[in-house]
Amino acid sequence: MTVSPLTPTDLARIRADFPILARELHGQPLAYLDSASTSQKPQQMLDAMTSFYSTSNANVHRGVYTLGVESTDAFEAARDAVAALLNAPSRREVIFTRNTTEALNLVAKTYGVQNCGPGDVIVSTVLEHHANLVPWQVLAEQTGATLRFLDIDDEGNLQLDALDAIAREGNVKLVAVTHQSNTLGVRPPVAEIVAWAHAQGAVVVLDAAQTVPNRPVDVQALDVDFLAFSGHKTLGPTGIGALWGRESLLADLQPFLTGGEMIRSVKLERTSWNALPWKFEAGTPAYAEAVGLHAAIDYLQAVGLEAIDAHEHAITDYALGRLAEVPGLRIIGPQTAAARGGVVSFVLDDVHPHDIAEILDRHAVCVRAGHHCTQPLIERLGLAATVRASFYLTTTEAEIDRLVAGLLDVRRVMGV
Amino acid sequence: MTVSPLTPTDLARIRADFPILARELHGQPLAYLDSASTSQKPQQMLDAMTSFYSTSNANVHRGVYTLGVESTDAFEAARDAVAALLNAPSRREVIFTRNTTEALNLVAKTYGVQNCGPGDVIVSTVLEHHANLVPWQVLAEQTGATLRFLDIDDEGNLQLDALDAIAREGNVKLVAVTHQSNTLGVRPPVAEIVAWAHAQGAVVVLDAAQTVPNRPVDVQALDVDFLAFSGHKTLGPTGIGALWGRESLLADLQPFLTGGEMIRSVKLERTSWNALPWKFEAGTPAYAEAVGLHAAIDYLQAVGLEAIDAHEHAITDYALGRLAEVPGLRIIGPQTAAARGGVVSFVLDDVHPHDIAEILDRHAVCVRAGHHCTQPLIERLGLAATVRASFYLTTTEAEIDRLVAGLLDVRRVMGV
Amino acid sequence: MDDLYRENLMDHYQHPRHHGPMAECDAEAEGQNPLCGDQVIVQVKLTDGTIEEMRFTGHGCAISQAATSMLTELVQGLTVDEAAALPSQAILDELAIPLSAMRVKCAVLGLGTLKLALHRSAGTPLPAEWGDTDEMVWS
Amino acid sequence: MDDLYRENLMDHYQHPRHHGPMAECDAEAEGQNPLCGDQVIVQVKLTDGTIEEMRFTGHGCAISQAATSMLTELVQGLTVDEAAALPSQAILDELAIPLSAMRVKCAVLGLGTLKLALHRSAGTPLPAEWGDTDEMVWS
Ligand SMILES: Cc1ncc(COP(=O)(O)O)c(C=O)c1O
Ligand SMILES: Cc1ncc(COP(=O)(O)O)c(C=O)c1O
Repeated sequence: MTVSPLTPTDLARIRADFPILARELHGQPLAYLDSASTSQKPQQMLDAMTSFYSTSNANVHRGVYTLGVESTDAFEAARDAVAALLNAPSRREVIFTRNTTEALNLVAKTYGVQNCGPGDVIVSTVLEHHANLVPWQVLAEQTGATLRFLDIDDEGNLQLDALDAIAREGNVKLVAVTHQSNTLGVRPPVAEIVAWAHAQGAVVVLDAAQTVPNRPVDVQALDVDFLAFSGHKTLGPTGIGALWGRESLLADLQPFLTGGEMIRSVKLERTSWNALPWKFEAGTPAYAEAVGLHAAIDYLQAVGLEAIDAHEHAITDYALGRLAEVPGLRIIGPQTAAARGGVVSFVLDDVHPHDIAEILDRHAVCVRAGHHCTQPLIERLGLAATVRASFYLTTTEAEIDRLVAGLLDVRRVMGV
Repeated sequence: MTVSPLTPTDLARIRADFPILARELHGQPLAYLDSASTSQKPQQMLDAMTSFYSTSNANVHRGVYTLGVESTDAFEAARDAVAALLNAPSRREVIFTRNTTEALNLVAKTYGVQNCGPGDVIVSTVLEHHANLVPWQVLAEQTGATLRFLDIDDEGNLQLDALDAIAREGNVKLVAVTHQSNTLGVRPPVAEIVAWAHAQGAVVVLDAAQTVPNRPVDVQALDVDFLAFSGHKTLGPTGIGALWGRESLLADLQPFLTGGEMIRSVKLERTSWNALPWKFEAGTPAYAEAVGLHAAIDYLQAVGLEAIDAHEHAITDYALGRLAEVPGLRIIGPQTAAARGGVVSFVLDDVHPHDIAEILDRHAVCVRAGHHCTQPLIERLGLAATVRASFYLTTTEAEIDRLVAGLLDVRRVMGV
Repeated sequence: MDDLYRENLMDHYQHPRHHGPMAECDAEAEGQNPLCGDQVIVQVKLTDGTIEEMRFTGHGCAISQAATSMLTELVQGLTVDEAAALPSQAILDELAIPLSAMRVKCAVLGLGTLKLALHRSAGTPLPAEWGDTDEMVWS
Repeated sequence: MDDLYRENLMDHYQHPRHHGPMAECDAEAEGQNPLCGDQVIVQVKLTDGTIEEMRFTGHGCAISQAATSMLTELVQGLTVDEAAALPSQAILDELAIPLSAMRVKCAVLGLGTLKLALHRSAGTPLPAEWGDTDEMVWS
């Protein structure tokens, strides 16, 4: 069953919910093409947080009084919403973190440190965001485990043929891979990786920062062991993200950070830990942000994640076609919309990406330039930086047209 | 120079800024007496966040485009505001965290792990919140260092006479102490502790979660080495707090969490770290919450932290007097307002504190009951739990009167 | 206030039934609610698979102590299987006051502890739904 | 657009002055702006404490490369002390376009690298205010 993408009427209705889209820059309306970096926020999400603060705010898990009960209920309902979004078998498997980065560090500093040692192998890939790469470098250094990176071909497709050689180097304990590259939009073959990893007795950590926002993500169907995402890329507020982990794995782990909330009983000599998921949530959590994330999830589900996925696919297809019209422009990564999400990196002759982004900004077109927190990938591709345009449920063809017009002006200004 | 407390006109004006105070419960207006747990929020703070999201939201430190620059400027301006609030010598010393708990864990897991070992001694106290106690238990266990706790007298005053015996047990490396007990309101003699610790060559970690919200806190005057506080107790949003640390100490430390933002250069083989303070901020920070915290700090400074301190002092004095009228009520901790902040713990005959809090809730009076995340302190005092009322810049004498009336009703309902 | 702490509840709190230890018993367990600091120790005397008497000791809030007192009357004469299958709602109905999620834990502390004692003495595993009560401490 | 990338700037970017390595030099340093990936290598020939020529190589955005090119003309004939005291504003004035804080780093990359080279060859420590440019990488 294919879901139809958003209609122009849907798009207009959705866009009206995002107050920032009313902003003008240099006399032109904003064309925000940097959703892979962070999403903009619908009014419904902002209202949910403000109204929570204005009526029910109290610290969670603590007060016997009405406000404390309401606040705790709202916070735990947000956990249920995340569990449902990811089709998690249990709400106990959902741990709130600040962002994807903290979620991945949590895995490295609990599961990783408690399970890896010399003779063990950790596998990551050259595609990864620094958040899914540096924590494994640190883990390997701390534990004496070997760290290996899967390579890509020149279009960014992950090469799995090195896996068997890697398995001969030691006990593969953990495989960390992205669900979608934030720089190229390419989607690695996660099912194959999971099958291979599980055959080795390794766990799979999936960085889903780029996919939870825009398509249905089902941890049971994916059969991964840990999964991380960020609220701020998912129409939610900054300051909140989540780690999902299999209960059977989480249950055995020692905690991450310690303090209030995550304890069962504290004595000067000895402390025991709370049950899941609270064992991994030390101190006052970002509970108002959880309420905001809940509203964001409700918003996404009301629009429909299949429809958002279809829209991103259609708009990416349109963008690839239009960008091909710009002389000297080279798309980095997969050349067709089929193999990728709504993220397009490119270079334009030898114009520096920062100059491109700055000139586009004068057209009120917001794109990113740089290494996108994927320095090893950029280096592997023989580049210093790219320009990246990324799309979401608010992106229109008219915005793509303005990107293209802006790029033609870049050529003029830079004299190429 | 004594500052006069807030006038009734000031109070009325301030209270009008807090939308939640308009809420009624069981037909009565809210008497929120749980500010030590979390503060309520002024409209100005809520508006600052909503307006930021609605006009300038973009990921920080990344975009070349206007929104990205505005967002980064707003985030870094919040850091300047925190640095100024604490009179920090440099903005590079201010690290944003989720809360006090994460800030203290950061110190334990960087400075602590990198500087403590067998033969070393870590000192904490029986007064501490779990957030300033459990991380040191874990640190001692991980490093083989010895952990010692300073005791209190029966009023909660910290006893320093054990210090010299502790110094004979090994090299004292770190002393972690609260600036004010969240359960008793008592303020330990920080200056004496700092002088002693520095004479031992130890650093002092100050848990200022209960003082940054309500009085001027100056890290240079205090001469401590690390200081932590939470935004949510300081009129700010949840999801943000800060660690201040001396630059000379922070500069030498290995990072805490790793990923984007905190790196200078990432290669598959080797990664180098960013400059302070970003070295300690991995991933997308809670930048909108930083904007909220900035507005909260502006609000506090407009009212005046000396005036808030004076108000808390006056209202605590009034509360101690009125509570003395309730038969069977026993104040735990210092008996006079002089020796404490705006936090009052008590018990009432042998009525269970949870029953008291629940009955008070029917009067729309919000107080906490339990161990207040200080189990060792509650046990040291020979108690199972207390009721705690805590005050802030919105607290009025009328609210204290309602607390007292509610307590008399507790006596009636419970038949004591 | 009176809808909160009804007369019946206060009567059980102030005059707990079947309170105080039993010299010899057939089943025994202890339960704690760390949030409130509530504690109950439950002891049961069985005759031919039937509860002859349940007694308890402990301390805590009015809800936890009154609910456990009510429970001692409720289960008298039930078979072990009947008692082990008793739903939480049974005890909430006895209390007959509105309770927040947080106070429900106080209310069912005695029942959970009784079930633990019965299952332990029968050697049967605790039913799966008790996995959700893991904010409580059983021993 | 034209207030952003003025003719003079584009001219320096497309036709950088004093560009390309120097066989022998008296002072040398490399600077990088990791955010943009800009890089400049600065070499200086001195005569009697005066800058005879500054040359540079490197790559990066138009701002960083044009600003460094302009700098080579600006410092010619200055004494080492004068060049070492040159304020950032001097180079911003040359560029004569509005710059965000992020792009100011691109603009002053060449100047910072020149100062480093001069201080290093003179054996004097870098002035304190350069402590604030620690998002850059100097070598
Ligand atoms: C003295 C003290 N320290 C630490 C904390 C922990 O603060 P947070 O939960 O915001 O990390 C608190 C607040 O509960 C406190 O009162
Ligand atoms: C694929 C991927 N992983 C991880 C991250 C890090 O997310 P955050 O900065 O929210 O921790 C990002 C976002 O930049 C990303 O795109």
